[in-house]
Amino acid sequence: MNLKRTLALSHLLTGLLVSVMIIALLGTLRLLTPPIDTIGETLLHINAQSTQVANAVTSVVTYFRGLDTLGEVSILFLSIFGVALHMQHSTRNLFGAHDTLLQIGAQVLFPLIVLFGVYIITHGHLSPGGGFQGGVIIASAFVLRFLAYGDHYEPSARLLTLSESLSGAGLVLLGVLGLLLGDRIFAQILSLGTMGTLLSGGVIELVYLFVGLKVAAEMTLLSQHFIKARDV
Amino acid sequence: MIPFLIIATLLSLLAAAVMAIYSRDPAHSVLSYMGFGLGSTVLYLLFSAPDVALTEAVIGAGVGALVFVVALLQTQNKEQP
Amino acid sequence: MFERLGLVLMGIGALFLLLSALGLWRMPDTLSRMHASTKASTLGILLVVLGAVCHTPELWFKLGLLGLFVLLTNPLSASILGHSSYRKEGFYSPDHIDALKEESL
Amino acid sequence: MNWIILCVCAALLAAFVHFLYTPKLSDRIVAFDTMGIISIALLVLLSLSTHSALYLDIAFVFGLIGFIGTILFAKYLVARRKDV
Repeated sequence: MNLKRTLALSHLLTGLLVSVMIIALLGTLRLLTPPIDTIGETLLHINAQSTQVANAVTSVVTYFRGLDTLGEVSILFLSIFGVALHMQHSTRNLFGAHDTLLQIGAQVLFPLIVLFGVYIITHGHLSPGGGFQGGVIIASAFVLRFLAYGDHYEPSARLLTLSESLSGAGLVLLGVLGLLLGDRIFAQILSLGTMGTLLSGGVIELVYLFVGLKVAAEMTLLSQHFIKARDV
Repeated sequence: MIPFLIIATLLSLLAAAVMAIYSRDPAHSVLSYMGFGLGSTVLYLLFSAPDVALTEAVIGAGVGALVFVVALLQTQNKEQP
Repeated sequence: MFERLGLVLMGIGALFLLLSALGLWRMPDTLSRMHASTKASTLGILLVVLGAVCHTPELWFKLGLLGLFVLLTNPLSASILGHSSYRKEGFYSPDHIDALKEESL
Repeated sequence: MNWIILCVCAALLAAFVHFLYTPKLSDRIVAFDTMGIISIALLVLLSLSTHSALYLDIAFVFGLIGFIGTILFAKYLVARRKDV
């Protein structure tokens, strides 16, 4: 038995042991934890009292931890900035010339995917999803267009940069307004609706709208830079 | 039904991960990794975490695959002139 | 009544999906495998969606949209994959007839 | 209902075993595509059997975005210079 097969066998055994341990942990976790005094229960309790949002993850991400979301978005902006600096001399599309069949498909599918992304963003507080996921869906619609049209399609860089910077400024402005008018950053300064309807989030929906716009523009810029590689 | 599905998904995730490590061609590794992402999406859903599952599905299918494929093209076309 | 019809349709769809996955094992090369898997799985998933609409009619809008999307995207990706697979390695033909070679791709 | 879910799981398992054992890249891409489509059916059936519409959104994502990965790998199959 050679070394590589022995290594593979040992890794397989380790993985099996770890999965058995995970299953055993899942079995015992419910028995070990005290019933009420966990942070999840506390957050669910507070969420049911203070906000009218059906999806509790949304209210944790944008309302209780709004500053963390701001930090994540700025980290994303920094990474896009680095990619743009590194790949700024790129001209040629990596995946060859245009493709007629894919062009027809992209003409039909592009509005549908963008519409689905907008649905995910605006219904972030009712169903799974939110700003980041919807933004990436919109960006993958643009990836489809890049693949279909080759070198003959470029989204307007000014529009992308403008929407990205405007949504970032809007996000910061929303946080500062919460600090000024309310008691803390991203405080609830709008009126709430009834639980389960579309306009029930207040500030949470605005935050997700800005995050979605920003992520969509950034991911589109990132995929454009990646797909037009430097000539190797 | 659900615990059986969870155990089956965990075992197939294990197989996909071993395949992603031990295949010769990096393209096969990337494809196995994408299969791993698909399986872990189903796993997150079975653990009733739909937000995480949605993020994993969206990233793994669209932009993440683009980044991996571009990296493969750049490295492999550069190795053999 | 309607519920039972939905169950029967979903069962037939699941059998078609199983058939498409078994077609991957049986066929000799890539294009034949796509011939087995793509068509059968598209039909199977349309049958599953139709059976689901019959089973719970209040979800008809979402399920109908899902069927429409699968019907739009799945043949597109299969066609692109078939083109590139043909251009890379040709296909298995016992009597050496290649009608695609004369056409310009 | 359980029998239908079991049948779809068997289909997913068959596609997955073919995905693991085939040596060629193009065959593996075909198996990956098939796995994506079968998992859409699995998600629809799970959402019916657990009476929750949460699974349908993920099924939408697989149906609308999942084919972009397949197209990317198909383009990669043509564009790479290495012949394996």
